[in-house]
Amino acid sequence: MKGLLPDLEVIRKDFPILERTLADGRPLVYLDSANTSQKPQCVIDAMVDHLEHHNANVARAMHQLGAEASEAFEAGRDKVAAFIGAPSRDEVIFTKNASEALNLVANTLLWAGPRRVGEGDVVVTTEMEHHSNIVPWQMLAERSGAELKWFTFTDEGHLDLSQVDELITERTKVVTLTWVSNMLGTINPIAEITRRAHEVGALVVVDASQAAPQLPIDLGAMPEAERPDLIAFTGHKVVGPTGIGVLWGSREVLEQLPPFLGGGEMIETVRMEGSTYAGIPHKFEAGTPPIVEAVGLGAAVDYLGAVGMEAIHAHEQAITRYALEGMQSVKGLRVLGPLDATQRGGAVSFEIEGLHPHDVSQVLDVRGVAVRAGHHCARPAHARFGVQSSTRMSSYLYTTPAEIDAFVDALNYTRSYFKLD
Amino acid sequence: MKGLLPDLEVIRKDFPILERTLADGRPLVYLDSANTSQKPQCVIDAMVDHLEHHNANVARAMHQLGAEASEAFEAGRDKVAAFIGAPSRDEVIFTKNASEALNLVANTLLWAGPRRVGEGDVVVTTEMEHHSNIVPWQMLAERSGAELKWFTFTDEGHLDLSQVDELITERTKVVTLTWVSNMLGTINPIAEITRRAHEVGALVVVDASQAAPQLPIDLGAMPEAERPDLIAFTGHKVVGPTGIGVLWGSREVLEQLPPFLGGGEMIETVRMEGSTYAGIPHKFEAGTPPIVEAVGLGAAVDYLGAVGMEAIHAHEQAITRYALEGMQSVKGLRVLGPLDATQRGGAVSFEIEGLHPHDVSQVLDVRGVAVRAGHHCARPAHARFGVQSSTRMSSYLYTTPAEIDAFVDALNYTRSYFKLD
Amino acid sequence: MSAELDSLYQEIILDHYKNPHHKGLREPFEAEVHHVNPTCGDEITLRVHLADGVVQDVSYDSLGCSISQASTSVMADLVIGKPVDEAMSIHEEFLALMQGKGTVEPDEEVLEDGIAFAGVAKFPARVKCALLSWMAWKDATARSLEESRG
Amino acid sequence: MSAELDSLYQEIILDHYKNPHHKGLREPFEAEVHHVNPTCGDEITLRVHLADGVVQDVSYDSLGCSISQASTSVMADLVIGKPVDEAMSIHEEFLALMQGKGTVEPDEEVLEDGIAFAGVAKFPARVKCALLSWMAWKDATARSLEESRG
Ligand SMILES: Cc1ncc(COP(=O)(O)O)c(C=O)c1O
Ligand SMILES: Cc1ncc(COP(=O)(O)O)c(C=O)c1O
Repeated sequence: MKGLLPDLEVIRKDFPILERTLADGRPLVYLDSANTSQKPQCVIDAMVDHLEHHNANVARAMHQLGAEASEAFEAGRDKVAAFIGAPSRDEVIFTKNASEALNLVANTLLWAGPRRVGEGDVVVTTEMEHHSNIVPWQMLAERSGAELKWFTFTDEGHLDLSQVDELITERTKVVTLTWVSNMLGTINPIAEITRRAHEVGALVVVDASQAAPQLPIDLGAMPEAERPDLIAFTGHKVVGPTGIGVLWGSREVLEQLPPFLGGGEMIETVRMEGSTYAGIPHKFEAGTPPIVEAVGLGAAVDYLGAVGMEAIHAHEQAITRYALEGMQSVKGLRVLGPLDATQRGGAVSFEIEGLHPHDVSQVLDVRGVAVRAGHHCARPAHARFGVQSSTRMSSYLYTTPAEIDAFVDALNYTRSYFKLD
Repeated sequence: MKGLLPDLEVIRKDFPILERTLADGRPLVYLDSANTSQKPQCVIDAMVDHLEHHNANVARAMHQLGAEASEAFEAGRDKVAAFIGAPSRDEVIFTKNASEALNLVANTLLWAGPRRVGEGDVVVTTEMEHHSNIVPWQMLAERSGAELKWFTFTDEGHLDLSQVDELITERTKVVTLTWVSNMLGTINPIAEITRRAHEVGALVVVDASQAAPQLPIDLGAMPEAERPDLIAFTGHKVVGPTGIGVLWGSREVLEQLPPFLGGGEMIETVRMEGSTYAGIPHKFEAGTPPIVEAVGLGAAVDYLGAVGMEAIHAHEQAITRYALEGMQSVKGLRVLGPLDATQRGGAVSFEIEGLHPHDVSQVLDVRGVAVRAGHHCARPAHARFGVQSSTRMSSYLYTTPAEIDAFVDALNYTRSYFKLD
Repeated sequence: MSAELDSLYQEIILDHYKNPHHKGLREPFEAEVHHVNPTCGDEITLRVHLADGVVQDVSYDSLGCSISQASTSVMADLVIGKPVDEAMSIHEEFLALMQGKGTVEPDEEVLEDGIAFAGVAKFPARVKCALLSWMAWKDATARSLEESRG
Repeated sequence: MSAELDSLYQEIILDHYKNPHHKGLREPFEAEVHHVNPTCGDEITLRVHLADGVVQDVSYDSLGCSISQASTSVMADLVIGKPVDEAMSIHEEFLALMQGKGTVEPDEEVLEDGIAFAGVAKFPARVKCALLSWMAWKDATARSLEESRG
């Protein structure tokens, strides 16, 4: 099959969990990577080595262990900066997950500063966002008196760009959208929307949670007019650990935002009567940061970089194309999202007439095929299709065509188990 | 020496890092545990086992791996609840660190609800807090129009309780204080202050970051009038990993607080027009939680529980008493904080006349003794003593009297190196 | 494998799924509640009508998987016509069965068709599905009782 | 061990620490800045007086460890009386030395007593101490230049 990673079997060996078996000795067919990715041995080993040999607090500790820990932690930042081509490593802020990164932005925009969002302003999002990129903006709108508006999308799962002129106006202060939809799989035209938003002086916040694992990102190479002002993603979806997320923002914008959480590490000077704050990135990193997680994430993005993001993207496309073909052979199955693999990411949501997603995923699970059933934290996008939930398969760099075959077989078996014909 | 852990040598074997050597082959004498604790093998192994065999996202994933991951994650919550004697396991909320837990409370108190803090209200803290328990309240005061007041402390490092009547009045909405000071070592009279605060209907928020590692805590056994409403601590100081903190709050209070961050997991239903929120603990856990960290933290508190918190406390007291004796034999050394080991925790800050703390810690470090130098994120407490910084040694369950000897020797060597006599 | 699935998807469950009993929203009622399973989006709107200490009617509108739909149907069968106390103890019994991880032996005398859910207890992720309507019923009943008291 | 310490705490450094040059705040000045090392609390208030493209005076009040105090003293020695451009390039040279992790060979012609800090570069945690006053000087100089331009 064209586009597959040439060393697929070698890559699979890097992921210890892929060797485990489930109930009845069935092999694991893990098709839930958009939910969380599996971890290669090198990430686990880097974390273990840190905990066993270099553990100390960072920045504040000046002894040898502290110097080693600080260096390992900041090296994690350097690696992440390189992974997304960040113009400066100080623009990389570690949060606890993508959700916190998005909340950080929505939250600080409420307070004093040149970017402050207030009464009469408009914040624009889309109907295909993950809840983590809807709820923070609802809260901001409620607290600031701004109005929340949103792009809807077409039956094929593409943003309705005819709404651009209506949504992006002089009143628009923020435009936020997902780069790749975690439900529909759609890849959105980030450059185009960013350009339009920048024309009216709006801030552009991109949820890159599903993009970072799949697409090569090179912020430095983007023309400034088309480069988002802030992007967020999460460690556990890029073969890194939980407990860490990333907010990248341009220095200019980050310096305009007031601090988020208060506490150790984010201060310059504290007096009981008032405090002053550190520069970026520390200004946004209150308290002990995710140290061993940054070490793990650094190893993770290094791993992805070594395999090559172009190659991973090609692999995902090949697998997704194969999966879409297979799924369309299943009677009564409807894909929710674009059908052209070149225009989408690797998360494919679907419904099967007469079957509830729970029941589909249950039968698949008994056969060792792990998929997700529910609204995938994208309830509005489901409502748009008039459904309450769906089943979703999502592949990653370790997914094989044989696993897709097992998945499609299991779908057919499900139909027969529930006596649908 | 009375009070030492009987199996000290066995315990030390549980901590792989204690076997490593530093520059020049010097053994590590780690006396910076108040900054972050070292990790026993069982914590590291639990995390590795999770990542290698059970990794999946929680709650939302319904397949076998998802069920295993969810069970492991929620078992972490059960273990933490047991560790602090929480009346209910749903009252345990996972945050990213203690700082976030404290910010969560300070932040949500700004918004609608029966506990809302506004103009004319008073928030009380103390001059001996960690910055993470000062800055969030400064932000709340600034944003709400409330007034921030604080307890000062005596030359011996005890809170000046004569200020109680002046500070805790009908206007007081929140009283927040540290259980054990990370700089002075002082153990504060939590029960007494809580009783007084509850009499005027104020909320009591306790920073237990230094208490949880050292003191047995049994919230369920405390009379309700004397039990704080919320307590915060951090995973990495109780032999657990970074990337996880704990906020415990009584169900009643947690239900009164509005949500903090918005996103996946914390919702009930999301529509573009507005959302409703889940019950506790999920209401406060937006996004993918610290899963592998909860597994590690669960193993960590189980480990501490197995050694026994009473025994650990006795060990800390014995070591601290021995250290205080040794330190007082060093010419020109002044301890900043109580001198009676029974009234304090195991963090001992000090200054040596004629030597800057950096220079002390530097010489110690070259001898393999890791201590902390600086303001320990407690600048106001240093200012109270008219100093800018200090050196701090802090022990834990793995600290031996021989390490204290090495530390005291190194102090004397430092004096002679800088030709102080 | 089919055996494992069959232990979950008992014939009784699939029958109730295809032909749910007591479905639809009816009058009169003292309390109506709306419950959601936030992980998957399954929803139920449920009404309870109590009189003379007896559950006179339970009516509902719901969307969800086979387990949650069948469980709702069985629940309605079990509690309608029963004194509130007895219905509550059936609820307790069903709850214990669901939370027993497959170790609790169901009592057919009490649970009737409900014993078919014994297999669900071995699928932790599905326990919530089976309990959604029972929790809604308990909530609505508690509100009805408050209503009649207050 | 003592050798390792001696490479950090050179005699020159300890001399400057005990007898700092140019200490105290003086007039005239175009810019005054206050810099803090947030990790340890070391502080410096520093004034710069420029005229005719030359650093006429650098005066300061500071609290800190031996490395930061000595570095301030050496910095003042090095830049006072120098054309601003030349002072800036000395700053660059010192910065390069400090960030070189011990691999950069210091040029005594340019750095004079500053070469004593070569050992500090091997102690990453102390590099910030050595740079505090240099950063403050650079900041104050930039402001002075703006002042004179604007
Ligand atoms: C008393 C006290 N409070 C709060 C904190 C903050 O903990 P963290 O940095 O993990 O948020 C610490 C430790 O740094 C502490 O000692
Ligand atoms: C598109 C998108 N945004 C945001 C998130 C939230 O990530 P996290 O749960 O790690 O905060 C996810 C994943 O759950 C996602 O797929």
